[in-house]
Amino acid sequence: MSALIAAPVLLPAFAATISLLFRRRRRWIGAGVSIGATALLLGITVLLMIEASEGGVAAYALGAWPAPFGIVLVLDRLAAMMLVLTSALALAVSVHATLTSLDRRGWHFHPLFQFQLLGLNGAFLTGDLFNLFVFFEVLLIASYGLLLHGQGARRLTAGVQYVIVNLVGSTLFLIALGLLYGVTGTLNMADMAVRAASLPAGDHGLFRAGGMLLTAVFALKAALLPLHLWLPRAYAGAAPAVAALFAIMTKVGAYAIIRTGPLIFAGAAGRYMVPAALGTMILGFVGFLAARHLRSTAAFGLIGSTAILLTAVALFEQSAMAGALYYLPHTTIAAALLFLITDLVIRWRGMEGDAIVATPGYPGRQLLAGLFLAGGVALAGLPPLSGFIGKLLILQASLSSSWWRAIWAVILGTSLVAVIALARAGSTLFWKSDVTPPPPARRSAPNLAEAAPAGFLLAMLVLLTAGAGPVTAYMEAASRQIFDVAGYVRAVLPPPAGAGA
Amino acid sequence: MRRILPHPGLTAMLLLIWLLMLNSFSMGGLVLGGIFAVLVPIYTAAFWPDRPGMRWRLPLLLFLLLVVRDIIVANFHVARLILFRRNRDLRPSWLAIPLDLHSAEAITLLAGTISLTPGTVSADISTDGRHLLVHALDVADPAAEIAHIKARYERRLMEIFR
Amino acid sequence: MSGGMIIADVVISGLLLLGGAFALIGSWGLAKLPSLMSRLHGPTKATTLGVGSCLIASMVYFPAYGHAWTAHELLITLFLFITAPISANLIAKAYLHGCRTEPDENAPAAEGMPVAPPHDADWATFGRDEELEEMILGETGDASPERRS
Amino acid sequence: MSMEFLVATAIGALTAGGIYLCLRARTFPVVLGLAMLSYAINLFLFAMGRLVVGRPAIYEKGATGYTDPLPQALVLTAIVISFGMTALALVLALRTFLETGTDQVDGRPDPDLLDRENRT
Amino acid sequence: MIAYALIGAMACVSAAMLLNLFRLFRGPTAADRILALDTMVINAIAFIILFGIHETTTTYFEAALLLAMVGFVGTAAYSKFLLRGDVVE
Amino acid sequence: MHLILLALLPFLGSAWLALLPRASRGVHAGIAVAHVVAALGLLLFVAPGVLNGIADQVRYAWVPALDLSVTLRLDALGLLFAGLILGIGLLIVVYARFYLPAGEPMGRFLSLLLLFQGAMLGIALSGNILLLLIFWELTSLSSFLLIGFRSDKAEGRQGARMALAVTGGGGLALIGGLLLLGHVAGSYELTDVLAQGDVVRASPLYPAALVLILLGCFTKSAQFPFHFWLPHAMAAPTPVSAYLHSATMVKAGVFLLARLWPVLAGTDLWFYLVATTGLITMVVGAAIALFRHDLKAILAYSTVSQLGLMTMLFGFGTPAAALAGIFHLLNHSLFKAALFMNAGIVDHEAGTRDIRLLGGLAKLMPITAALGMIAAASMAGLPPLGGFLSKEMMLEEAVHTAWLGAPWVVPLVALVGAALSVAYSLRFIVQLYLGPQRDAYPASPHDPPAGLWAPSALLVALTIAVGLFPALLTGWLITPAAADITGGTAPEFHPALWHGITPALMLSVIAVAAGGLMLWRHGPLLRGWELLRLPDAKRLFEAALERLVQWARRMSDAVHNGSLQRQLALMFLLAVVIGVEAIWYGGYAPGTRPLLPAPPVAIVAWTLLLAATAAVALVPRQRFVTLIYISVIGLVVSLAFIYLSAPDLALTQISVETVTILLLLLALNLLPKQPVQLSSNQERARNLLLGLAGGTASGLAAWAVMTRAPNDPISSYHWANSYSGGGGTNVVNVTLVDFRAFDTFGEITVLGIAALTIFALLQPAARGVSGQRLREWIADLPRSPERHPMMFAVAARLLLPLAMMVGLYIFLRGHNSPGGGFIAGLIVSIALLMQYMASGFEWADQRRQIDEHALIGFGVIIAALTGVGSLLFDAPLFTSAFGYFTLPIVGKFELATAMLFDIGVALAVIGAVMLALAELSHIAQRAQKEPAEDDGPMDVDPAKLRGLQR
Ligand code: NA
Ligand code: NA
Repeated sequence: MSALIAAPVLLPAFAATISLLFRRRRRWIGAGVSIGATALLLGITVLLMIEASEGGVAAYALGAWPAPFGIVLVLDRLAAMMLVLTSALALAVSVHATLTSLDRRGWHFHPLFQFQLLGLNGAFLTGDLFNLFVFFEVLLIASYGLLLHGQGARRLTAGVQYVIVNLVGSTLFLIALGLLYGVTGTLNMADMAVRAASLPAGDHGLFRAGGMLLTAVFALKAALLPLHLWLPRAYAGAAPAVAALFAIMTKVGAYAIIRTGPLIFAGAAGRYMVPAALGTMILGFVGFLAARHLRSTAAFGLIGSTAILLTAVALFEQSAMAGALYYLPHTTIAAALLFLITDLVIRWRGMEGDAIVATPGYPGRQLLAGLFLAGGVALAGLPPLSGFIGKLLILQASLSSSWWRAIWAVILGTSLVAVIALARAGSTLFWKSDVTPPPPARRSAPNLAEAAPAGFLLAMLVLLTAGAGPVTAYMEAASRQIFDVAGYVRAVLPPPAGAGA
Repeated sequence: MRRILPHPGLTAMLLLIWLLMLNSFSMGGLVLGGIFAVLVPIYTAAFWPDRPGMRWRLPLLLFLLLVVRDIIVANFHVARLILFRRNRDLRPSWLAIPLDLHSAEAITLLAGTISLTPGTVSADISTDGRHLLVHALDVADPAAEIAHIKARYERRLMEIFR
Repeated sequence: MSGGMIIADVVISGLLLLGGAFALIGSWGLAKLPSLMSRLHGPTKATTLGVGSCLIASMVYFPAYGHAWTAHELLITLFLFITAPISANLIAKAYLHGCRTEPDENAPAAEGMPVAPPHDADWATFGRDEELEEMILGETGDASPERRS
Repeated sequence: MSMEFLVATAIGALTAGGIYLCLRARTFPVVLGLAMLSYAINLFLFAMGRLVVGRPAIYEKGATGYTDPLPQALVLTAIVISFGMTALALVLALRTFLETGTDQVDGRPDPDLLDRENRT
Repeated sequence: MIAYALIGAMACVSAAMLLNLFRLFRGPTAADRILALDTMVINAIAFIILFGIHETTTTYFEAALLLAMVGFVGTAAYSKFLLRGDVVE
Repeated sequence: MHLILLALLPFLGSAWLALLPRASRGVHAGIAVAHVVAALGLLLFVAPGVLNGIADQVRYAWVPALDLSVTLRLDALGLLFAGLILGIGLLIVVYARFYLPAGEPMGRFLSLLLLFQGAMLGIALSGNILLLLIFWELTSLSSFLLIGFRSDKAEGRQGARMALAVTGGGGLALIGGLLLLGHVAGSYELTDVLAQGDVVRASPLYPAALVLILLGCFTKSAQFPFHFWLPHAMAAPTPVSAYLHSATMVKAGVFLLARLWPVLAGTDLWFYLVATTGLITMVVGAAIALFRHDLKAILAYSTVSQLGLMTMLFGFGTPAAALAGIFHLLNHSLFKAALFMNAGIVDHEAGTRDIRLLGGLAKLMPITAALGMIAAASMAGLPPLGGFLSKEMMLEEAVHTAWLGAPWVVPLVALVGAALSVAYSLRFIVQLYLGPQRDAYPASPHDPPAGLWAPSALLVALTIAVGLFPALLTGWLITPAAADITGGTAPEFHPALWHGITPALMLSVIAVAAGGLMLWRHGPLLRGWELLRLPDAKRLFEAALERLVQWARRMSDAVHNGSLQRQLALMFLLAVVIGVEAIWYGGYAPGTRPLLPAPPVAIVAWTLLLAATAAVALVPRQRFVTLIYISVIGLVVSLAFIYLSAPDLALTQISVETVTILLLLLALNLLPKQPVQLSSNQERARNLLLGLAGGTASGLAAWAVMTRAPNDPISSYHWANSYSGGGGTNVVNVTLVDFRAFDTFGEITVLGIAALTIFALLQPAARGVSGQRLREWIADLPRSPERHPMMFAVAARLLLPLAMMVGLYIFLRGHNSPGGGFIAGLIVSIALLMQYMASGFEWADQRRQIDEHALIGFGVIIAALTGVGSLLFDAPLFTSAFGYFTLPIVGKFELATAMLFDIGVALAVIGAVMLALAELSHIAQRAQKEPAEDDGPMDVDPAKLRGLQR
């Protein structure tokens, strides 16, 4: 494995610091560095994905300290997919933020943005649990900054809750880590998997407590009932473009569950996660229907659709996981798309912003209506976009589970709610024309180029749909890798002869 | 010279401190300590704009020895007060000590000395900088105590600070 | 055990006990004495002779027992000697300020409040601040200064 | 009583106090609660290396015993991170108070704020 | 002999800290509490030195040094807060 | 290949139209016509092969994991359906060209229409049931857009939403049903599924699959009780109603019943569900139709009724009935599309669709009237029209069908339905075209241009022709289509106007008579009907939706009420529950590690800690005092670290503690010092309980681990390799800067980001509401006038260089002894902060000579570059190197790249801490009122006061 594996972490670090150091110079330096670096990142991560899809699990020992003693970076199909997804989403969001001048509405947007990527990518790459904690903290603290970007009372109030809840989450993370280290004596995931298998019986309870608590922390990030309460206000409070980037944040939680569940904890949390995910789905789509603003719609949609993903993950079974992996990029992009659309609505619609009430017509409405239709269709998992395929995969795979009736009922039922809600919101926002009050003085026509990043996301959804064959094949292989504990351990830990010192 | 060694006395003190911290004498330590002892005051000079005008001579050393002796003696005295004197028998008192010293550093040193020797604490300075407010735990004659302090400490400090 | 060692032991033990004793006496004073200004005298013992004795004990102990002589104790002493008077000074100021602004909370001690220095000056903590005077003496009720205890 | 008992109960007490404060309705005590929780966590994480008295993790040839250095390194990282986080949370709490006039976080209206607004 | 002296000294320092705790809770003024804390820090320094002698190591002295420096900053900050409300102004 | 092109053509046309929104109406219509004609031509081209029994099929794998492939398959049934879609579609496009008023965006309309057409065609062509699902939902979506095409009208939006909710919802059920079906059948390829009828019907999943599929079909085909959406879909422009809601989309449900007939039909469950539903729908729809006054509503409910009829026929489960069903499907498409166009013309020309305002139009618009009356006659089932034939066949089947053992039920109900349909059809004829002419119409009715009536004329002609020569004209298509439905040989198809006097004919005659009677007594019947006060489906639906939304809002608001306490309480509770669960299921054995005795001094420290903790928790409203207690906790924790062999931790804890207290004090200055109590006793009791539970859990967990022997921790490697491999004896530090340097890199990044965020937060605080509050801020503590006490200022000056020296020392020795970059950075920061405290913000800030942003940036970059630098030496990232060097005079010394890394750490720490605190104190400055101009480093400077220049 070449050092390129660390590029997704180091490149944003350099980009962040450069745009920080040049903050007083011309604005385009910061934005240019940030966008350029993100584009470069996308290229690099695609290369990594190609590498991952050709070989097996690849490990890179930082500092030449062998695993499990040093920190290893591990690249497999899952990690590579997350990296590509993150950088693609980030590219869209950074361009959007720059086009709409969001980056000028506060300090340090681009450095924070790059630091956020640093944290995300680090979390996806690391093979060490404590290192995962550190990168969680990086991505969280950067997200605090991004969430608060632009400020205002609502954002600040939402931010307080988001920050504090996550701080408590970090606290629980550390307790879990401590327990796991205390019992197994290691922090390396592969090593822990090995040691977990040979733990004395009297330690099982403590190990389980650590594992469950860790999973709960991940579930907090993934916004799983009852730990999802933070999300609606936080995401609806953030600048919509930032919330679009945050669509990946819930997936970090999901990723961590996917990574550690099968590898270390034998999917022990599944029995609780399935009902929790189903409950989340219900609450998410109820909120989706109840939303009074488009940004809340998007936030609840994110919760609901992430819950679908988590349902499939919680089955901890190979084909369901493959379905979940396919659904993961879909739900991320779809939710992000909805947030970007929200931003455009706020920008173009004028006074009413994104409130779901009738307003006079405004320029650009047709384009937004089309985008919204696509985004809504995607998020609700209707054909022909990828969400439908993802849902089918998940429904099909869940048939072998004893939960299938409940899963089907909830997924299909919430889809109906989503359809109703989208029809309601869409027809109010884009169809209903309220001519009282009279239309305000003619505004300058919106800059349609601002919709380009949303279009890029939509194109990704189309690509995901059209290329569903190869994509699902990749995801199936990724799922096999996830459940191949022995293969992962072999790749990460040096052969026994060289181990131990 | 002033730019390189804004506070030569300080530089010497820092070098000494460095060697004390290293806890061993080596040329390497001396060189490195020397570099630091020069660099640090250059950076901190901005925060200490004036030289205190202090003479690093014998009087200073004698003064310090005197203070140490007084600290020890006074400690026992105050210990007796605390242990064996009932609270209501104590004669606490405020002393306003007129100052002849006029540099902030000197007055601070005086005040510090007063505080370090048990039984008296420097509490405040007057707005015109001419009086030091001292609290004494147990004094029979405030005027005598003021005279004692002025004679014993301030006079010596007047010699040290030009 | 050589004679030198015995002497060292005695010295060290004595210093240790002395240090401990002064720390205790200082804190006893802190607990026992009637007003803050009196109590301030207590900890000075702990700072100076209490910690000082322990430090000297340590400086004797390590070389006496064949370890390298260390000078960190001197540094600690230096820092304590620089900072302790300032701490006391600031605490006294805070106390004086409190006595001035909330006399009812800080029952007047035996020594009472210090008289102002001559020459139309006042103590720095009190200054001559009309705004403050008004706030303390005016007591119109709406200012309702925050209570501290 | 053993050191283990003291440390365990201390962790428990700090956690209990931290949780209790975190559940209060204003930001400042919540931040204090977080600070207390982070003491608890630091001790907890540290304790996971088991307790050893007077054997710091300074390498010496032929040392008879040593304490587990890894949890200490982890705690160091955790201390730094929780410091940064606490600072941020605190500033955010202050900033929100300045912006909204309330430091209440229980989702109910702030009696202080209402009172103030009624008066003006 | 040193061992017994150490025990005695530590006992004294411990008792001193309990007395500090008393003053800390008793107050009555905020300045009293600051003073109690400040004294507690001094006693902690003494304890660290005693512990160093007990363990025959100088490893912990930096902690005492730092405590001496930093304890002062804390006391100053608390007092400054009482005096001005604003610690840095 | 043809099929691919065929399936794509409508979509291509749709895309073209969408891309050319500004072209003229003629061009739009031309594009649409061209594509539909091309598709129709293609269909005709492949038709002979299909009819000869060679089903055309292409298959492209799309999602193999799902068994979802693009399989297109054309058999006779598909051909029939596709022919209807394209044929009627072509007529509709032409009709729409003339129908739509000039202001309407023709391009968008036709684009949507073709999109819909593509989706429908997809349903007909799908050879994979999952693919069919996609097209199915696409029809719902595109029809939603078409119904809501006139988005400015409330009925349009509501109708569209209702249609989408019902058909979309049904589609979701269908997803479930078809997935189950494919799962049971073992394949999602239609051919395979159709071959598995016995397996499917025997499966325990059959009932579930059937019910779900039927839900899909019934909603789409507006079967009772889902019939209510269809009439409201009539808000769409008439071409849409004619196309979607009579001829094509609503037939998709019936089509799917036919398509899956071989797999699903033939069971009692099928019969009772499908036939009964059809039967009820037929009667209910017809009854409502009879009493409506809007022409389109009448037609819509008649459609409901007719769809019920078809459903019933497929529900009978016999091949003959299926044949009748498919035949009626064809007939209905012909006359109903014609009728809708007809109604559209009337609306267009007479200006209203209210039948009560119309009548006597036959003289005014004879062509329209003739066409309308013939089509309506076919709908009534009058000979010699197509409608008569298929209704006759229906009655024939009904007569032979028993329901729950009763032979009379089905014929009787069918008769009622037939009579009702005669009645409403005759009403259309009589009350619209016949009768006396009115004095005034909303507009002046006359026959429209040929473009509008020609399409319906063609359909009417077909209706007549089918009636006259049924076998000749339709046999070639109906017979193989029926064979495709039944999955075997087709039943004989011998439709004729005269079969002799059969029970069906008798029923038919009775129906006509009864229908006539009902029309004659329509007035009284209408009054009776109105007395029934049947609920209005739309209002009910809208009200239900509104209630649903309100309920959702109440629930969502109640759950997500913005209480931080609720969230945190849940988290803590969950953590405790997890602990209990884990021990319960995982098992626990007490540890055997020997315990360390606790000396009295430790017990004293423990007492301090517990007391301070309790004090912090129990007197939190005296915020300042609370902070002092917190300091006690920090002090004891530091002592514990020292006692328990963690000097590095102690150093860090001590220094972090101080900075934290400074931060807290700075913030507290602007916050309430002693706020009003908010929580009730009950809440506090809950919190206390939760706190105790959490404390117990964490304490027990710590105890459990501490008392058991370590499990060969990896740190033994660190211990062994620290000096030899990392070049340092302080294993903790080597771990931080070498073994786990990547962690530390992340850690300083966190700190840097925290500072940047604090900066970003506080920078704008002087503006807006918050700036206002700051300016209006009044010190809530009585303040001493002295800002910078002299002694403090002097001491701080002296301490600064000393502390920096100590910081440098702590930094350098960190690799081998307790210390390191982080602690050193904090010491330097604290020393600098002391200047701020002593001499004031302005004064110190001018002198600090550092740019914190740059420090943070350089810190992170140095750390990262140190990590990357090792690549130059062909070593993995973050590989450290160290060596011992000897220089003259200086002597031997060690250099390690890890120290460079540590410099990065120290810089980042100084930058972050200074930035955060300076910014926070800066904020407070804005709340001050005193001018800060002549602000010296000390208030009382005796030398200055005495006029001695310093
Ligand atoms: Na004194
Ligand atoms: Na290394």
